[in-house]
Amino acid sequence: MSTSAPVDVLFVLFAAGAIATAYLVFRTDSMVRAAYWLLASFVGVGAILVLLKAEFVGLVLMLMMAGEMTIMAFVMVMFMMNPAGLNPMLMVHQHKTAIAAGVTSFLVLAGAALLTDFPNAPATQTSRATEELGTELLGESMLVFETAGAALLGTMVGAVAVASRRGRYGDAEEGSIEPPLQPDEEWAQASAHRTEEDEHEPSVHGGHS
Amino acid sequence: MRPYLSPPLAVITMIGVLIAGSYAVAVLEEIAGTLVSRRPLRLTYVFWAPLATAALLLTQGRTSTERPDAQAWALAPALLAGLAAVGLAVIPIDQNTSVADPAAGFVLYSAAISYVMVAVYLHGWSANSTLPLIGAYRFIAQAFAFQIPFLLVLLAPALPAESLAISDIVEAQESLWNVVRQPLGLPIFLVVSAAATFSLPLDFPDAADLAGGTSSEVSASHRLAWRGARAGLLVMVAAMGASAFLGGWQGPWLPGWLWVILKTLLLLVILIASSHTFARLRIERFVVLAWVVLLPLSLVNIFFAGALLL
Amino acid sequence: MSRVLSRIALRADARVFCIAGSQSRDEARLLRLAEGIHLTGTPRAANVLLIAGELDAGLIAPALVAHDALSPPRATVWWRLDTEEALVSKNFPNAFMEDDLDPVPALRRVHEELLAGQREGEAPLLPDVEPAQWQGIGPYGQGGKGMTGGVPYGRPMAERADDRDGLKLDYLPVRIGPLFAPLPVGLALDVKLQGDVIQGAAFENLADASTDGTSIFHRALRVAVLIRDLELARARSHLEWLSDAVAVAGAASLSERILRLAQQVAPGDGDAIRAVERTLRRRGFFDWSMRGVGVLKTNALEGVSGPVARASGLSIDARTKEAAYERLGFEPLTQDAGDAAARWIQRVREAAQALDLAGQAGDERTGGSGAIESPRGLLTDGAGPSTATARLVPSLVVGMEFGEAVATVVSLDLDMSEAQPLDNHVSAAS
Amino acid sequence: MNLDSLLIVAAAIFGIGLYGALSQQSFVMLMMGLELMINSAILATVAFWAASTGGSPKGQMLAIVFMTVMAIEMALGFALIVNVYRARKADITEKLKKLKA
Repeated sequence: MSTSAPVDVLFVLFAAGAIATAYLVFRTDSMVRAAYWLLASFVGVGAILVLLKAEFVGLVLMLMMAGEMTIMAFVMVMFMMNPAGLNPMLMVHQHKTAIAAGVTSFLVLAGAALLTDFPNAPATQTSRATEELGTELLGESMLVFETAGAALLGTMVGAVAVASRRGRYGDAEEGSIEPPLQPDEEWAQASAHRTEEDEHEPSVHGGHS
Repeated sequence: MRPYLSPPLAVITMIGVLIAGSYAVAVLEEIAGTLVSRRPLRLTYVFWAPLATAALLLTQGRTSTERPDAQAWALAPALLAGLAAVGLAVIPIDQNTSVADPAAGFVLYSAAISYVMVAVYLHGWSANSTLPLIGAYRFIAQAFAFQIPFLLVLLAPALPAESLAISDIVEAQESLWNVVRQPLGLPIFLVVSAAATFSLPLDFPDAADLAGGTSSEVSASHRLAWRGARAGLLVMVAAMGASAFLGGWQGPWLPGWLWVILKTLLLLVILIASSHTFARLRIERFVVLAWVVLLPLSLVNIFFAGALLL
Repeated sequence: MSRVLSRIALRADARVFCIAGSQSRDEARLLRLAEGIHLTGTPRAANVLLIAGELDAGLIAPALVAHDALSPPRATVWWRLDTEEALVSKNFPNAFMEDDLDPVPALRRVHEELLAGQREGEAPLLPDVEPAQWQGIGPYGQGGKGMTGGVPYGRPMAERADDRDGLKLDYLPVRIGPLFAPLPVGLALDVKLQGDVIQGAAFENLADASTDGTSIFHRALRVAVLIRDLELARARSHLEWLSDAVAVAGAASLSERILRLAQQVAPGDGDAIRAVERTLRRRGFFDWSMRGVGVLKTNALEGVSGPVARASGLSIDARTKEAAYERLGFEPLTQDAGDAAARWIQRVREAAQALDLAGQAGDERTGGSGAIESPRGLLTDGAGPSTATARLVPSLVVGMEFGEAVATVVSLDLDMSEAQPLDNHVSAAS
Repeated sequence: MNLDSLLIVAAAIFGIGLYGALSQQSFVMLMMGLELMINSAILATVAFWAASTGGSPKGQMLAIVFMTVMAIEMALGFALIVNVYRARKADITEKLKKLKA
């Protein structure tokens, strides 16, 4: 695979940008900045994909990530203390191990990449990649594509169910308490009854032993 | 593949289009405001006012809020203007001329639209002040509501063209414009365009009940940049509407580029006139409207467009 | 280059941020119609600060902050109106002023002098310092214990509170006002925001209580006045309110048109107002924008009078007790819905009704009986209707989206100088 | 730009992502680490597609599957964060010593 000089220059720029912004994600105190540094890293990778003539995948990656990272920034503001970086913060655990793991994985992967002899069969540099991908998506790989769609739909339903306030039997905070078996029994009674049983169970077993 | 403009010429064209487009938007705004308020129309004033206001904003000094995220704050208007430029770049100027006409032009355009959310959120967030922040929050709800209908309604014109390149979409309208072939398309597109450019009646992040929202704390050249970028965005959606629904460069007698400009201006007039006509919706009404009405309608539109092809 | 820009900028409207004392807001509002100046919603968009009338004591500090937010080079113009006191001149020593100042030419002149370099821009009036010092006591220099807490720069960090989804997310305590353009002058709302939802609210009245108003309604408390004049003033007041409300709803150009109409209406012009109502309805102000916003039930309306009460179905109106109005066949109008749309419609219809009455009234006079129906409600000696109406605000706005809350407060048509200063700090729990 | 350089870039992003996923206490930051790792996987996949498969669209197909995985990871991640926060008022991993409620 050989590329022209301008493409090489652009590649170096985007690659450096993608790596540097990926690093900055974990080096900033502001949640919104962290999310948008990550977005910048994705844009860098997306741009490299466009250079590789995988236009559609690269652009879709960028398109998707704008929404995803904004949600991420938003969720961070919702759930994380200190969203604006008023206080400096470094919230990490097993820091040294993590650094070691990161560096090791980089070395191993890079080494493998350099030492392995991959087949050399570059893609023909035409602008038909998008069209071929479309034919593939709705032709041979339709099953995969549809599975992905179904998986996403299932995930959405599941995610809403998990996140929503109402569980299957009522408010999530009160736990999912099953309804009573008798129609006139109070819910609270049923749950109190069951808790009692749960607590008594071990001692009953203990008595038998 | 169509011949592109040479890179220097393309850059000059884009800058020229953005500046001329923003000026046109400002003049149209001024005219619409004058007509609705029933002030006497003074034409010299109307044509001078945008330039004079721009000059005034440029001569003034900027003020700052307390501890803003200064880099992000300065970046946001530039990002928005850049997005307008990216979106405009994929739209062919003429049958034989375009700044950039990639095979996945539609996807690039959609990506630019979805980054508007990033620019507005950054602009509101980084000012470190209450009203801009509320504006930023509002735009997130707004953006997630309009984006899917926006993508779907723009995808429908790609079906008869069997291509994601904008020039192919225009070419496919040679016999029949999409505004006739897909009668639902243009109305939905205009509504979601007003939302995407956050102009009245859907100007939630920069609304008057927030004293300007995300732009309530910006001053001088920063204010000019933000207003210019918003106007550029308006031009960008109008130009897309002209290409995707009104047949772009196609038309008798006049050269293609003139048709593109005229059709874009027509859509700009419609968008600006409706922004001076309708009352602002409440944001929850808009969100409901987008998910419950616009989304199903745009799906119907796409099925309709697909069925026509079979 | 900059000289060329300045030359071009001379043709621009002077961008003016106007702060009006609570007694001067009617005069200040009219400047929206002036040519050559443009009133901005935020001081950051302006280069000239206009202070209209004498400022209430509570507005001085916010006005100083607004002054420093103007884009430099900046200038201040004080339009004294009839005031003799000198709170403004003490706090804004460099303000341009003269006797019988005509505001528009003065603003133009100051604007042009600033651009030509003939007038020096004013320096900030407040020192540029952090409101509080950084307090670093945590292991990473943060404000409080652990990662969070403390008051890093004089701002309390967000704290957790209940919300409607039961998530107990952080809330942000902020003050909206008293110079926030959409709200009435002097009203400062202390709200707890979660996202754009208001979870708790309190308000403070920073306007000076006015002992005696100068309007025709205050005069009517003591002397008999022409019903023709009184009703015309009522219609004007409603239209001016409508102009403000339409501007907050985003339609600046329509707002200007209504304000101009308010200056032009004459007795008997009821049809012109009914045309306005049709325009507003066609454009969706009632059904799209205001329907269902800020619903007031009758049982919440203790002590409330005027269009706010009548829009919720209470048929109370001091005019029914006057013989002159009885002779004119006056019947109070009411609405049932009690929401912001109903209050909008109520005021527009009352304005039309007032003009009809004014047209028929001839030489009829009021009794001067000591209880007058003012545009905002029942006015008696020393007590205005806004006291009771303002008390509704905190409990009403809790749970609302911010824009909805603003629309609700606007729909109440408060005049804070009328509201009693005594119990001015009412709050609602979150 | 050749396959080796592309894979090295992917490896670097993967390393940073792994570091983030292992070290961060906050759930959301942890997810950012995961996202970075998937990002590098997408880059490597497309690099292989461009250099070693002769341009078969199956390579791009795999990248799209990765994107689906990323979307699923985000959706479920956020749902779990909301749920854990609701139940425990916890937004960092240290507060979850046991998984049973």
